[in-house]
Amino acid sequence: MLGFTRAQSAGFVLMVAILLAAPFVAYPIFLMQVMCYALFAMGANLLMGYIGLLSLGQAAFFGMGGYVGGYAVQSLHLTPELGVVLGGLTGAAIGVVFGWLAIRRQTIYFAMITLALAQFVNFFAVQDTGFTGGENGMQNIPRGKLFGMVALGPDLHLYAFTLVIFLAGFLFAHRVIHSPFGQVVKAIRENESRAISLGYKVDQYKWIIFIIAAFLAGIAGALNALVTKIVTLTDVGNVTSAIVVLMVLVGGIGTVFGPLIGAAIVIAMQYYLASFSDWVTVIQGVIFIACVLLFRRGVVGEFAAKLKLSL
Amino acid sequence: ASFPLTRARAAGKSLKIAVISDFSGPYRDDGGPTSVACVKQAVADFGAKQKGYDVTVLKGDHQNKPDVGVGLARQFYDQGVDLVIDVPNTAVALAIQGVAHDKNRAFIDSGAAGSSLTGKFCNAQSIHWTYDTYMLAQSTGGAMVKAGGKTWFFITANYAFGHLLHDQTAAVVKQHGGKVLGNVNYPFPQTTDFSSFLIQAQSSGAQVLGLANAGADTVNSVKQAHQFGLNKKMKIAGLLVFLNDVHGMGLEIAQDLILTESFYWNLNDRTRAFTKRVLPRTPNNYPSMGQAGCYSGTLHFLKTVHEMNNMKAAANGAELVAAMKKMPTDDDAFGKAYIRADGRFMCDAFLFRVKKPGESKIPWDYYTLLETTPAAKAFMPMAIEGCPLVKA
Amino acid sequence: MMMIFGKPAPLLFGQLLLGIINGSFYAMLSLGLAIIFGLLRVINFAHGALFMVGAFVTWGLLHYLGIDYWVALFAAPLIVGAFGLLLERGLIRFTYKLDILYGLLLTFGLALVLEGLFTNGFGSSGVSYNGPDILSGTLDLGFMFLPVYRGFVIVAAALVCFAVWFTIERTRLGALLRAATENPSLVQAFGVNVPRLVALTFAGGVALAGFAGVLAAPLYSVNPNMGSDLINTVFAVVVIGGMGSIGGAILTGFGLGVIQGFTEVFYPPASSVVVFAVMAIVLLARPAGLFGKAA
Amino acid sequence: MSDYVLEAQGLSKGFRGFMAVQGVDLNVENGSIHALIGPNGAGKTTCFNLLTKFLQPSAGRIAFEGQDITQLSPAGVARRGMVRSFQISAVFGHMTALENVRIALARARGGNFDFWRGERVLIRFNDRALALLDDVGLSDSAGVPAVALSYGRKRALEIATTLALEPRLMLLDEPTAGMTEADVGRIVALIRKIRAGRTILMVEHNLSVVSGLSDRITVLARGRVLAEGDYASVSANEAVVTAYLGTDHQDV
Amino acid sequence: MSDASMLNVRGLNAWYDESHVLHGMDFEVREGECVTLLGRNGAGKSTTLKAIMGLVPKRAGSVMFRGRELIAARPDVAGRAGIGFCPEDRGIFAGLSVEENLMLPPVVAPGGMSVADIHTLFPNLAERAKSAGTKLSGGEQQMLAIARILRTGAKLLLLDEPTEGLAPVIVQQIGRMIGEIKRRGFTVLLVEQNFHFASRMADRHYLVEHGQVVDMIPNHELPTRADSLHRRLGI
Ligand SMILES: Nc1ncnc2c1ncn2[C@@H]1O[C@H](COP(=O)(O)OP(=O)(O)OP(=O)(O)O)[C@@H](O)[C@H]1O
Ligand SMILES: Nc1ncnc2c1ncn2[C@@H]1O[C@H](COP(=O)(O)OP(=O)(O)OP(=O)(O)O)[C@@H](O)[C@H]1O
Ligand SMILES: [Mg+2]
Ligand SMILES: [Mg+2]
Repeated sequence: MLGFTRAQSAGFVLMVAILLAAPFVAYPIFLMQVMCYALFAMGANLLMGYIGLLSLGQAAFFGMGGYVGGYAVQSLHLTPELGVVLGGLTGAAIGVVFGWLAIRRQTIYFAMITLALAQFVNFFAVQDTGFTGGENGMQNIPRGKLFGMVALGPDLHLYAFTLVIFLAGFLFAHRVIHSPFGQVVKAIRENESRAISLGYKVDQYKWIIFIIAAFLAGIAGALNALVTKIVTLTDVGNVTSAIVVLMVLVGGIGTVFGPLIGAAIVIAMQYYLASFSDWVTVIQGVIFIACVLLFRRGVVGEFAAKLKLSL
Repeated sequence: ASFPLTRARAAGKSLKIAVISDFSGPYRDDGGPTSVACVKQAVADFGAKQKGYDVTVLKGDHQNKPDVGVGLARQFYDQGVDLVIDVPNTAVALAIQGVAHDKNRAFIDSGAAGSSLTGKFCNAQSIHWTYDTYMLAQSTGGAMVKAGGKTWFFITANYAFGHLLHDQTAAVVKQHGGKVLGNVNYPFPQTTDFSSFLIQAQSSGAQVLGLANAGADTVNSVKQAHQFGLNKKMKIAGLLVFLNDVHGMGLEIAQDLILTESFYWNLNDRTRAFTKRVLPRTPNNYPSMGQAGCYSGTLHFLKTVHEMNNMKAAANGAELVAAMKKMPTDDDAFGKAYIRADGRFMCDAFLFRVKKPGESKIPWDYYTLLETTPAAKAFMPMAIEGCPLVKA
Repeated sequence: MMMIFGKPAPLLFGQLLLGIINGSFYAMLSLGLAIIFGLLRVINFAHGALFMVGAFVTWGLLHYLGIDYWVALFAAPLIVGAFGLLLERGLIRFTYKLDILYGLLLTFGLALVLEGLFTNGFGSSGVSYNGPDILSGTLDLGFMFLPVYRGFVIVAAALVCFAVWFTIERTRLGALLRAATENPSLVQAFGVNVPRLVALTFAGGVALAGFAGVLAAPLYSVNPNMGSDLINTVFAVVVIGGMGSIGGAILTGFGLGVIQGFTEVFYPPASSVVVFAVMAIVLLARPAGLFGKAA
Repeated sequence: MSDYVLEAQGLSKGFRGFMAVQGVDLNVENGSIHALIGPNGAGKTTCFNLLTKFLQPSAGRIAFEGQDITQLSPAGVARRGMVRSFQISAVFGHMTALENVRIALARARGGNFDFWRGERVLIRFNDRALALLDDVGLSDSAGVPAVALSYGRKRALEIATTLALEPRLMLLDEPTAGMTEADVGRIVALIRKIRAGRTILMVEHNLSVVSGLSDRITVLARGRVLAEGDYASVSANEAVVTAYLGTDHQDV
Repeated sequence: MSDASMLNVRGLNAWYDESHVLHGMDFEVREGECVTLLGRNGAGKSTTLKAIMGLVPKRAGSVMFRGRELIAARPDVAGRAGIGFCPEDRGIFAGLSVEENLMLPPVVAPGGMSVADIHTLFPNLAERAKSAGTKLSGGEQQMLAIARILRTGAKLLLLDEPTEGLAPVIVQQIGRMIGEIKRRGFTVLLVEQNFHFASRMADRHYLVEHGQVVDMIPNHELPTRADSLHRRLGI
């Protein structure tokens, strides 16, 4: 079904079951953040895993999605689902422009252009104290009422809302990969010139993937704004861009479940390492190094390789 | 409903205090381990054991990320933490202040500068200890103009904190009859070289160079001003400088810098006594005002809880903070002071000049007191702060 | 006074000079990065941290051993270079056969570890280091007073950059390096011990960061984050110059310092973002950077 | 409509001051097999890149089936029906032979951006793809990933993929380079088989292939056209012998 | 021609990651000989040369060069021992000038050709000394690739398809050149696709199939062994 392999279907069922049970045993806000970042990472995974482009500027979409989503709910008093949609559209709109500029470049040059473009967004966010709140950020964002009816204040309500969006995003990303479009993207990754010589407008394919990734990042950003009730400069910052790359890698580039697992690990790290206080940076660094030297395929990737499955 | 992580209190009177601070980044020396030491010192000085309290001190590194700070604070509060304290970095502080309100638990910020903490973002659960941008501006700006520094040039970190510091100081300068000759907003972070701005300052002919920045930026600006010989022609006013920054610059370079703190370890017998007690816990770093604020805040919190003598009421952030506001404070670090209705801790502000290398007799003996601005004049009047608590 | 675009001319001359001084740091740091990228295909994110280590080593030599600036000028790069050698043998070499991404990630982790360790060891506000007395004081250039030490920095940086450029572009050792960049296994088949060459090159690139660290110690606040503040700009320099291009890194380093210097006069808030604006424009017009070979 | 499928006039390309191709006129007759030969570095591959717009000419114009295509994108050129193969074998390595051909078929039948549909819509191309694989003798390798195919079979797969687009003009860059003579024979037979109804322009060093297949030959040297004609006339050309064939080419 | 064995390869196995490419190659090259490896695409000829140099990820067996075991040695040790390698793709360095390319390989033993000698043999290279290596035509690049290992004093030259993709006129030149270096006493192990070319150069031919030597034919027996050739190579 849906182009899942049998192992993937089993994984999907397991994932849904765990996510349904999780808020009763774990911390709902933590879980919601994991899902937000997993959405964000799924976009980055499309770029990195399926067209082989490393973006160092994904936070621009995430952060601006958050600001616009937050603004819509806080200042325009729109309902939360509209906020999330607007966040996604904002991400996509910026993605249209950035993608148009960046997509013609490869490898490290692509990475650097995305970094540079994200720097402008960052610059804007620091400047504009009216809209973004500068370095104070946007504070106390209300969660509002879903469709104007169901209050999302209680964590479990928001959790259900987040879960639905996450699953929709998950299936959407999966469908993109396993569509005729996805086949072409795979071909482009394998041999770009050949794809061109067959008459494929390679740049447009890359552009669309880029926009989809930006769209997912925007959704994730807006959702995250509702979950944490704040949007700040960290959300548009380079560190966030680096973190999403880390999530994809830790989870496993080009795997279906990698982004979720990667997000869970990295967010858990931020939460639980905090109590190591002085050693946070050192431990994070060691984890990066260990990832590269020991778990190159990421957790899901290594696991799948052990079991000889595609996950 | 989610796990009702209600506090499973033992029959005894147990209290939990969490220090959320920067332990690994640029503000580590202004908060971090030394703040934890100060909190623990307060617990000891209060005599928690003797009075039958079981006090646990926890710590968490917010890594200067508001969302991490929010996550930490939420978790701490859900684990039954009664007080979150310190939190340098205004963005993180604001975010945690929101959480404190949602969870109805007490929050004392000692490390952050933004005066908006007791302004439009104030709430019934939060207190802002130690200092804020307005107070720095009043003390440094006002006192310097009075001492003859009439014309100013600012170098401002281009973000909200820098702007606030600049705007408030510039206003004070003008109010006292001084003049602002120029200002540059430099990109923050990512600026390490200030020479260009220093040259611009020099060619403006101003008498005072106001540095509306903090941390490494201030150290860099002062160090480089020294190289260009600016300190020979202008007075340099660091609008937010901590003792640790001066230590990092060295007296050779920092000498004659003018700055404001609300605590200095070598100010009087009481501060010296406090410092002597706390130093064994923090061997390489003398406490500066933010850290002393953690001591003072914790002590006052403990005293209030004791005074209330009702653990259930004390667990209610709004009630507890209201009680803290009612009771005047008194401790070795800040002497006698009080907390205003908007949550502002009212202490005196001291204007210091950094000693020349020859004047410094003992380790960390860095400041000479120039002026004292009484609390009532140092802090922004409640009427103009826009705190909803006050209007109500 | 003569005015140019509404600014006094002497001020602009001064800025030009200051821009060049800043540029010399960019040039030295990006030179090391370019060499390491050129031969190892490793994007060394730890470069800024190693620059910081260089400054701390300089301070440590004085503070613990009483070794003064002039000795440190040679000793510190050697110490940092030796440290680089250990890093290369112990960690970096395992990433050579992998996608470029992994080297970037590993060195990023390394930077975090180094910064974390130094923050724990020395605190975040840094340590104080004063330059040698002979170089204190200022020179009157007519249009500005130039601190003597800054003059020294320009000269030292220019000499080092030239020496490195010459070694790589004009000597046999350089030819070996360039050849090994393109096809290491063939060069090795010719009888050259390429792994050793690679390790030494990494050490050399890192030593350049260490050298920049020594030069920076009297100028900037010596603190654990001093490198990470610079590193983004330095990466931009390398990319604008063309990844791996030695001359490109040097010229762009100085050039960008100057551009930034002028931005600091005309619109200071943009002086950090101007670097990225230049980078975006250059990459859109010339995909491989100003001096890079088309991919 | 003229007899020429492809007409290029004054084609030039310089790389940093070095002229790789200089004022080349090339007319390819409809339905013919046209060979482009010349010493190494003569500019043959560069010509291909110019014609298919992988490189933008510094000067000159190109017309395909009477229409100017000088400003078209490479993908646009391919969409018009002029498709190339590469000197270095170009297949999609981690896709099966069948998938390789299907990708081309999907493009020929509309090419799509529908990322919301399932992969299964591609199954309808299977029959045609298998037929094409059969044509080039690869029917037994349909499910094999392209990387695992031998060199000669990769080239055959490339040709099948190209054929899937039903090109009216095929440009083959050294289709037999680096092949054993047995494989060369197979490719020559394949080219003979597919020439029906289309035009082929190829670059080739193997003289027996050139002489056996081509109707017309253009010889390039140092970026310029040195001679043009059928094999007999070209191989008798003094200039061609010195620049390319050499005196004892008969026994090579 | 002496009978001393220069290179003796026994049971050579080689792998690329998971794929096992050489399955026990056995052959020998004597001093002053020119020996070819013939075989279809993918038979493992190039891999054999790379395995001798130590340029494959994994190998096993025995590679004796002038009495010295090289199977565990790094590529640079093989190079220093006196084996000159000219790879399939020629390996001209784009970032180096022709002269720098020529002077790049370190001299490993006395008895190599002098630069002057090389320039007489390849006048083109002298003319274009200052231009970038890859600005040369394919044929010139091939000459440069061979010339630069003649300088080093290496006694055994491994040449991988020196005529591939070259114009006939250049192939003839390369042929004359190999003849010349044979006369000068170099030993050559040649991998060739072009059978006619090989038959004019070599003393002996090894036929390679699926990573193994399946036959050895002395050059003078070629006419009588045409059946084997046909069966193995389709010639
Ligand atoms: N992108 C490029 N940049 C610079 N020079 C180039 C470029 N592409 C080709 N050249 C040069 O242009 C000339 C012609 O190259 P081209 O590849 O067209 O030759 P060719 O005729 O196909 O040769 P061969 O038979 O060896 O494949 C060569 O000298 C080559 O070095
Ligand atoms: N780098 C590599 N990684 C994996 N497999 C390889 C690699 N290089 C060669 N092979 C495989 O090893 C086998 C032998 O290749 P090799 O290049 O030695 O053949 P060859 O006899 O030289 O053929 P040709 O005549 O085409 O040059 C082939 O199946 C090839 O696909
Ligand atoms: Mg070609
Ligand atoms: Mg081969």
